[in-house]
Amino acid sequence: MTPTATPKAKRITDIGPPNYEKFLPPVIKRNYGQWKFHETLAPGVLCHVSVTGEKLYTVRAASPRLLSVHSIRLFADLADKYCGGFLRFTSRNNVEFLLSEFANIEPLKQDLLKAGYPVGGTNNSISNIVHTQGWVHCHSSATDASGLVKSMMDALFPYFSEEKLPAKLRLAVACCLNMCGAVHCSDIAVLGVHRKPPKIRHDVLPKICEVPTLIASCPTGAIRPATVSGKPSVEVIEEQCMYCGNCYTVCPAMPLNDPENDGISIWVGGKVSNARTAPKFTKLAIPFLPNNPPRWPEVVEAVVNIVDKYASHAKKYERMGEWIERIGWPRFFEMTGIPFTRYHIDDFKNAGLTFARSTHIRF
Amino acid sequence: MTPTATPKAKRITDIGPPNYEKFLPPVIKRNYGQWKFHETLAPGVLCHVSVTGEKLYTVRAASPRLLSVHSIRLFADLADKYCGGFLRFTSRNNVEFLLSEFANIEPLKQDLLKAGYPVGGTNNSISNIVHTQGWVHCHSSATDASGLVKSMMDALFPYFSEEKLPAKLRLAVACCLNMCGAVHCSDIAVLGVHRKPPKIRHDVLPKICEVPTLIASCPTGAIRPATVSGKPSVEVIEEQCMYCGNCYTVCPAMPLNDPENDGISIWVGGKVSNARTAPKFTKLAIPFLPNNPPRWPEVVEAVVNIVDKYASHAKKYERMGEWIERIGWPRFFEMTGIPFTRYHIDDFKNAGLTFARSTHIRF
Amino acid sequence: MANENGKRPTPLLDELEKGPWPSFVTEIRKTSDVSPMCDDLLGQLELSYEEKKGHWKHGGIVGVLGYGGGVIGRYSDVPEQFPNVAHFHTMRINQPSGWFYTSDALRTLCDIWERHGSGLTNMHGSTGDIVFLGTKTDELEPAFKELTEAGFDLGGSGSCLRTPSCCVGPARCEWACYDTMKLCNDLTQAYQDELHRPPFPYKYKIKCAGCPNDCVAAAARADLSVIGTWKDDIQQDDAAVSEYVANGLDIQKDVCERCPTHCMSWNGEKLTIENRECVRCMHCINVMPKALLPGKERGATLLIGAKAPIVNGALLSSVLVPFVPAEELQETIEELNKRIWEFWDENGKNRERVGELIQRVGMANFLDAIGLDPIPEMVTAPRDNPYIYFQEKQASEEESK
Amino acid sequence: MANENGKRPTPLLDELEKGPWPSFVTEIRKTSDVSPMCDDLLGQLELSYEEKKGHWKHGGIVGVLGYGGGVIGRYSDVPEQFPNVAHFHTMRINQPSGWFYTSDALRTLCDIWERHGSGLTNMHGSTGDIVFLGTKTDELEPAFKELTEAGFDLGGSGSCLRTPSCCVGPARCEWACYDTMKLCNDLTQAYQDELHRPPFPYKYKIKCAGCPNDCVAAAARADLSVIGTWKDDIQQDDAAVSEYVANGLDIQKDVCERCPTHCMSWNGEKLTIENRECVRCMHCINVMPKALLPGKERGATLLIGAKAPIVNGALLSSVLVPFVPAEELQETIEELNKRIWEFWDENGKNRERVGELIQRVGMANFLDAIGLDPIPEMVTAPRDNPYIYFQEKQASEEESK
Ligand code: SRM
Ligand code: SRM
Ligand code: SRM
Ligand code: SRM
Ligand code: SF4
Ligand code: SF4
Ligand code: SF4
Ligand code: SF4
Ligand code: SF4
Ligand code: SF4
Ligand code: SF4
Ligand code: SF4
Repeated sequence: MTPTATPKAKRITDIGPPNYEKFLPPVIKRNYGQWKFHETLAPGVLCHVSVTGEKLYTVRAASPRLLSVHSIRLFADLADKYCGGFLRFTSRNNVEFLLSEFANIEPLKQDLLKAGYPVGGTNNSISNIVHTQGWVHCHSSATDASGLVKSMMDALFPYFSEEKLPAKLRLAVACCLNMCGAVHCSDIAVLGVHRKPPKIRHDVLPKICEVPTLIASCPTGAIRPATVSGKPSVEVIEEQCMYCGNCYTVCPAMPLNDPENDGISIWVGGKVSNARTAPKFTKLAIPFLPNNPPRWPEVVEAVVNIVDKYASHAKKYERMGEWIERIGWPRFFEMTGIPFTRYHIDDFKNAGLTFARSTHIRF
Repeated sequence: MTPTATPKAKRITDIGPPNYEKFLPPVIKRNYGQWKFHETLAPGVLCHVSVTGEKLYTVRAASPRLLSVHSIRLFADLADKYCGGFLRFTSRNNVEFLLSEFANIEPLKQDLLKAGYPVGGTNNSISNIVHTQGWVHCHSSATDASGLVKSMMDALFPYFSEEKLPAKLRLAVACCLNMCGAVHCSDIAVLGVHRKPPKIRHDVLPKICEVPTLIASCPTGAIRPATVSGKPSVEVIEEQCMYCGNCYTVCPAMPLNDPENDGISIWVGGKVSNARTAPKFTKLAIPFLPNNPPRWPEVVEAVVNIVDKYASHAKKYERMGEWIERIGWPRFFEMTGIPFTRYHIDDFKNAGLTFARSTHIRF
Repeated sequence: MANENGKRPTPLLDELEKGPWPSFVTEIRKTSDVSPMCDDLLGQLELSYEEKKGHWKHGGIVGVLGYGGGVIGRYSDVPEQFPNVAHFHTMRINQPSGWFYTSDALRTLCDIWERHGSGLTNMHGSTGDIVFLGTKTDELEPAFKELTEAGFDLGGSGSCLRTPSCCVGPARCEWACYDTMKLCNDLTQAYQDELHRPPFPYKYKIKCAGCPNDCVAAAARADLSVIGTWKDDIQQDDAAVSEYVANGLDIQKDVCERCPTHCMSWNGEKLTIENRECVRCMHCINVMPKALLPGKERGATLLIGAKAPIVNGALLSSVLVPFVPAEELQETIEELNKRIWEFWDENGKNRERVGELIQRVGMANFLDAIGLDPIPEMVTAPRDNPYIYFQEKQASEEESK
Repeated sequence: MANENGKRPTPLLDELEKGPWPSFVTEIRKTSDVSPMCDDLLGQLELSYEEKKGHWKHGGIVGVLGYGGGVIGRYSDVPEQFPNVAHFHTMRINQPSGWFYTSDALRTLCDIWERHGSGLTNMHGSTGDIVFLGTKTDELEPAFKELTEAGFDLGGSGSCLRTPSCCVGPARCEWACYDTMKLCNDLTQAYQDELHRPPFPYKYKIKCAGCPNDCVAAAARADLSVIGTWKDDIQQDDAAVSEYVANGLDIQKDVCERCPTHCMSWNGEKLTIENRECVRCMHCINVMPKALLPGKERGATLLIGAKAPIVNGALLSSVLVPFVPAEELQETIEELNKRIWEFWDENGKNRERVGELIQRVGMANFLDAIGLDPIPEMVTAPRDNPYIYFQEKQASEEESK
């Protein structure tokens, strides 16, 4: 490089995200940390009141999460039109418009509805489904995520646009056991599962994977070293494989995909909040339903059934898991008509603690 | 053997215990399975009433469990004197006299008291302490059992002879981690513990123990094969030993006794009954107190302290564990003044499930 | 070193002869007329108290002819000092159901033990046996002979079925949901071989409690726990309820609010139990024995796998069969035990209790093996991890090719 | 095979454009004016829907200069059929605290992504990032340049600190017990290096929730969960309580009886909270936002170790520090993280999350290492097994000899 070369503009790195303060509407800036209470004006419409008496109206609209730049621009336009250009997204991927003017609520709702982004998801409703990439982007997926979400939310839509449940009901979808999201702690979770051990690609394995690391990756010790066609590779003891896919994560030569055997499992009764009861893990409801795109009717039906039973039987302020714990799991299976199988009985590390260690039984 | 030899009387075996029916008093025979209700006439004195209207009086007396034939004969004599010779022992090793005559209750109580076997232990009291052999008979013991029981029951005596506790309070003592008894599910348990790894007797080990079995016996994998003085033996990785003594059970050449380091741990909050709450395991209260025979003052003081706190703070019908769960463990440690240490935090198999996985905290 | 009476002084143990609770030291001391073992036992015990250390050697195998259990061998490690307890074996003698005796039966036992042992006993051992504490090897067979002649037999030890035990049940308790005494006795008789000749990978204990109060601590200590329960409604006597309230019972607070499922309500006049929600915990019945009783359709829950912590941590029994009618208990248990033992014998490791085996192989596999269907009553909750060993599968396309 | 408009038919996906919920298929379809990637994405997705099988290859390592994370490499396994998604990498862009934007900021982001990628996004990814969905390798650097010039930067991936996230907190919530927005922002800024250059054995996530409702699901998903709470009494407005009751709230049933510690009582006129027993669960406050508020002495509980199930089972965060005053949070967390990371770096196995490490080495050892005292608030109950690794011991006699 000659000393005369024009010095390149310094590459900008490590600046972090823009400071949020730039993005707060004036009403929030004025009342930051000063909110006194809130009330719900309608499903999807909240009103937060500050100690100063000022009010902030929030209108929450559905989002498919996978958003086109066109839709984002549409949101931007609506924000300009109704609330000075200020908006946010929620931790469950809905979009929220932050209004100072009460009068703007209704027209905004109408515009959103017209554009196909209905309002709702607050309080005791079903909000957006936290989900993952699925066939849209991930290599690991045993199912699609977005398609499942769309199919379920269409069917559950009245529970989104109205607040008619006993409590919040949080759904999540993950397309493989990695569970990107909060599948392990949701009221209802839909999880893609494999049911066949990895199909070992002996041709490439030795080249692209480290055998000891691969063997160590298996939690059940199902992977053993083996020599195949004279080359070092591995074998999988089929009975010891529970299809977790961890081997595939560390070694691309161990794909688990198998269209006939991949499918969906359904889990219930988890929660994250500390409200009333401690956070809970989601528990197995249905071990396997077929992957049936584009609308997964079996999954939708199963989820709607569980939601309906919950909606009509739980007490006010009772989350799914709290309801089930009150009535007991046997009653849950009886009520929903879901068969209880050998797969429901835990056989992992702490299994012993899930065995019923009392005679507390309802007959 | 000549054919003329007198045939030996056939050796009697496998006859099992005598049939209990032989030992039931007539009032029980008449009302077997017909009892309608019971009431307590005084501490240690129960009255069971049959549907026929007949009454059975039970007088329960303390027993050291370790009984001389003389004392058993004394009980037999008292039974003859007051209740047609019928008596029984309880699942907690007390002795019970089964009377048909109300009038006999008082004189029997007096005779028992005079003989040194006071009456009590019913309902919301402290009954006899379930215990084990200790230095009286077992090779495994880290402490004595009978001496601890005697020392504690002397101090807790008013809780035996009166029914002044919120609920039943069950104590147990075991002299080593084998826990012969129900130490793992008692309101308060006193457990002998070792704190030094086995001292390997290399001289005899190869002769009397099978090394592979011995190695397999260690739950933490602390035992490794080693060659000592040219002979196959084992070594113990001290940091991996938690002094369970299982190696000693399978191999006498691995004694753990160490007078300076053996001692007592105290456990609380277990129960077995299904009343109200499911059975519970006992949890660690005090990891270590010195072995201080003949009266173990530190242990007695610690137990009395816990009992007193429970007696004065628990609600009616609340067992020790139910009380602690209501007030929370932090409050239990605060109230009793027992220090919380690293040893209280579980680090065995299911440890993770004992970590506080919510923000439910009292300040 | 000796006292005036020729005996060793035991200043430490003497301390334990004071106080209101009956003293085991006194028991030993007063038995020295029966056997010199007692003095040496006190002497060795005093030594242990001084040194804070036991003085028994790791047991040795002794027993009676043809039996593989029932005797615990024990030898002093200081026999020079205490020659009379150089051997000091215990005999475990199977107690009658419910620990009932006549004075005569007790005297017979005492006489036998006075003739053949130390004269010291435990009434009873933790498992439930009559424990004859301390004798020499050559007294075992004579003692056994006299015992069997008197109608008693040995209990279990080692990898045997252990002496079953039961609560007092119908003999004196209004809550017994089946005949604990008879079941315990009949099972014991049915399993004489398993009790006396170690057939298993490890010990197996059976305890029978008449109701969920579990007065024999079965749930904590028995590989097979039989705990009485009922299926229909609690029997309720409204007049008696009112009487309790009249006598000062705070029924709302002490009964309704303590009911684990909150299925009871008191409107100031009448107690209503929503029996469909009742989990048979016994609390309300315990508080009002005159007013409430277990239902009439009685039987027991069978639970499996309790044990002490060695070596994988303690286990509580867990539900295997939610309800077996009282009349079918004996048969059902015998059939189940047969299947359980078969599976355990084939799959259990040495010294692996049945509860540990289930933990290791998984409950579902265990159920398969013994031919029971999985039901939700067996668990507090279904699994929370997604690690399912799926069995049924479709033929995948590649395979069909 | 092509439609009249020259595009592949997607009959299966077309089904997903029906119904009330906004359709991701519609989003993709309408973006085909931005990039031909969208049509090929739809095409490949239709293929997946037909075959019930994903068509992405196992990721490859791509990224921007000097960064070790923030880009997920993705390649089609049927590139012949769908050449426009032969490369289809995502960029993770660190969101502003609380996911607040101005319309302009959003338009800037859209413009950049229209120029350099598919025009498809996730708003947002599960961790919280803005996800730019699908671009080619050689667009990464230009996109990055424009992003940083616009004030945005990449988020984490791989063994990096992951993009911290937070609930809306004081910006719009009356219950925020500390400034979640600021803490999230300041921690992110403080950890730029950890975010962009993988320094750990595995990923590390931080999530900040303003109160125990945990609207950012920190307890389930963050290695370090910061959850707001308070130390003093709940702020109570009796007039407002009465108003709720007047408006029909069944305060006894829906509030008092649902309080986990039953520390509230309603005498028909006044609500009394025994605050010493309150566990800050939020329920009563949630039900009566006008009447009750968290106390004034505010801060947060720090919890450690949540994660998804791979590979030893899912973990929920557990209490590490019960209370840190709001003003001290930033400093305390930075100091703690330093110590935690040091211990983890030294002791963590490859791909071992910090929660798994704690399970493996034991909480007590972990506490020792990071210099915290064990306290009972860290556990739901003390240990129930007797397997204690005693450390302090007496010299035994033999040793002194
Ligand atoms: C906007 C958002 C935070 C954000 O920064 O984005 C938010 C905002 C509020 N939450 Fe939340 N929560 C939000 C996600 C969550 C989550 C996280 C999640 O779902 O993944 C949880 C934990 C869920 C769980 O336990 O599984 C959550 C558990 C709660 C609870 C506790 C409910 C319960 O009974 O368990 C409350 C209190 C209530 O609703 O009574 C609450 C209450 C609230 C309040 C009322 C707080 C306030 O005073 O402003 C806010 C409006 C509530 C509403 O939506 O009805 N928020 N809230 C999130 C909206 C997501 C959405 O689009 O639907
Ligand atoms: C005699 C005995 C059974 C036997 O066959 O030997 C027995 C007899 C009775 N028990 Fe028991 N229990 C006996 C050991 C037990 C045990 C086992 C143990 O302690 O190891 C338990 C389980 C303890 C535990 O949970 O840790 C036990 C838990 C109960 C309960 C439940 C108490 C609770 O609230 O948890 C009741 C009901 C009650 O007392 O209200 C009960 C009630 C009774 C009643 C009232 C039943 C009746 O109607 O006759 C009997 C007299 C009670 C009393 O002692 O106050 N019995 N009871 C045992 C006496 C032992 C002793 O000498 O003290
Ligand atoms: C005598 C007795 C204690 C007592 O003072 O009452 C006893 C004494 C011994 N037990 Fe026990 N166990 C006794 C009831 C129990 C109980 C309680 C029960 O049966 O209800 C338990 C807990 C329940 C269980 O079975 O888990 C019990 C759990 C153990 C264990 C741990 C077993 C386990 O799986 O965790 C051992 C160690 C072993 O078997 O290796 C053990 C081992 C022993 C040995 C044989 C010592 C050894 O290491 O081999 C002791 C002999 C002492 C001696 O010198 O006499 N003993 N043992 C009890 C038997 C008397 C009887 O027959 O009535
Ligand atoms: C994009 C995203 C899902 C989404 O659609 O939102 C995602 C996508 C992937 N995750 Fe994730 N994870 C995403 C949030 C999560 C979360 C949720 C969270 O962070 O709050 C979790 C659960 C919490 C946790 O960390 O435990 C999560 C747990 C995993 C795991 C399991 C980690 C574990 O320790 O259990 C893996 C597998 C691994 O790391 O080996 C994984 C791996 C992956 C990989 C990289 C696939 C792989 O095997 O290497 C996925 C790339 C997909 C793709 O093609 O883009 N992802 N992943 C999320 C990140 C977006 C963002 O930055 O905002
Ligand atoms: S859950 Fe599995 S398949 Fe879905 S995005 Fe995460 S890693 Fe990929
Ligand atoms: S899928 Fe999981 S269990 Fe099966 S071989 Fe791979 S790592 Fe092992
Ligand atoms: S608890 Fe241990 S020392 Fe005591 S009798 Fe049982 S095995 Fe022996
Ligand atoms: S005492 Fe227990 S942990 Fe220690 S070496 Fe022996 S078997 Fe292992
Ligand atoms: S277990 Fe039940 S039936 Fe047996 S004695 Fe106890 S209370 Fe009575
Ligand atoms: S037995 Fe227990 S669960 Fe049933 S009604 Fe009585 S208190 Fe409630
Ligand atoms: S976590 Fe608490 S502070 Fe944050 S938004 Fe939710 S309710 Fe408000
Ligand atoms: S915050 Fe929860 S624990 Fe505290 S008083 Fe309210 S309901 Fe009870």
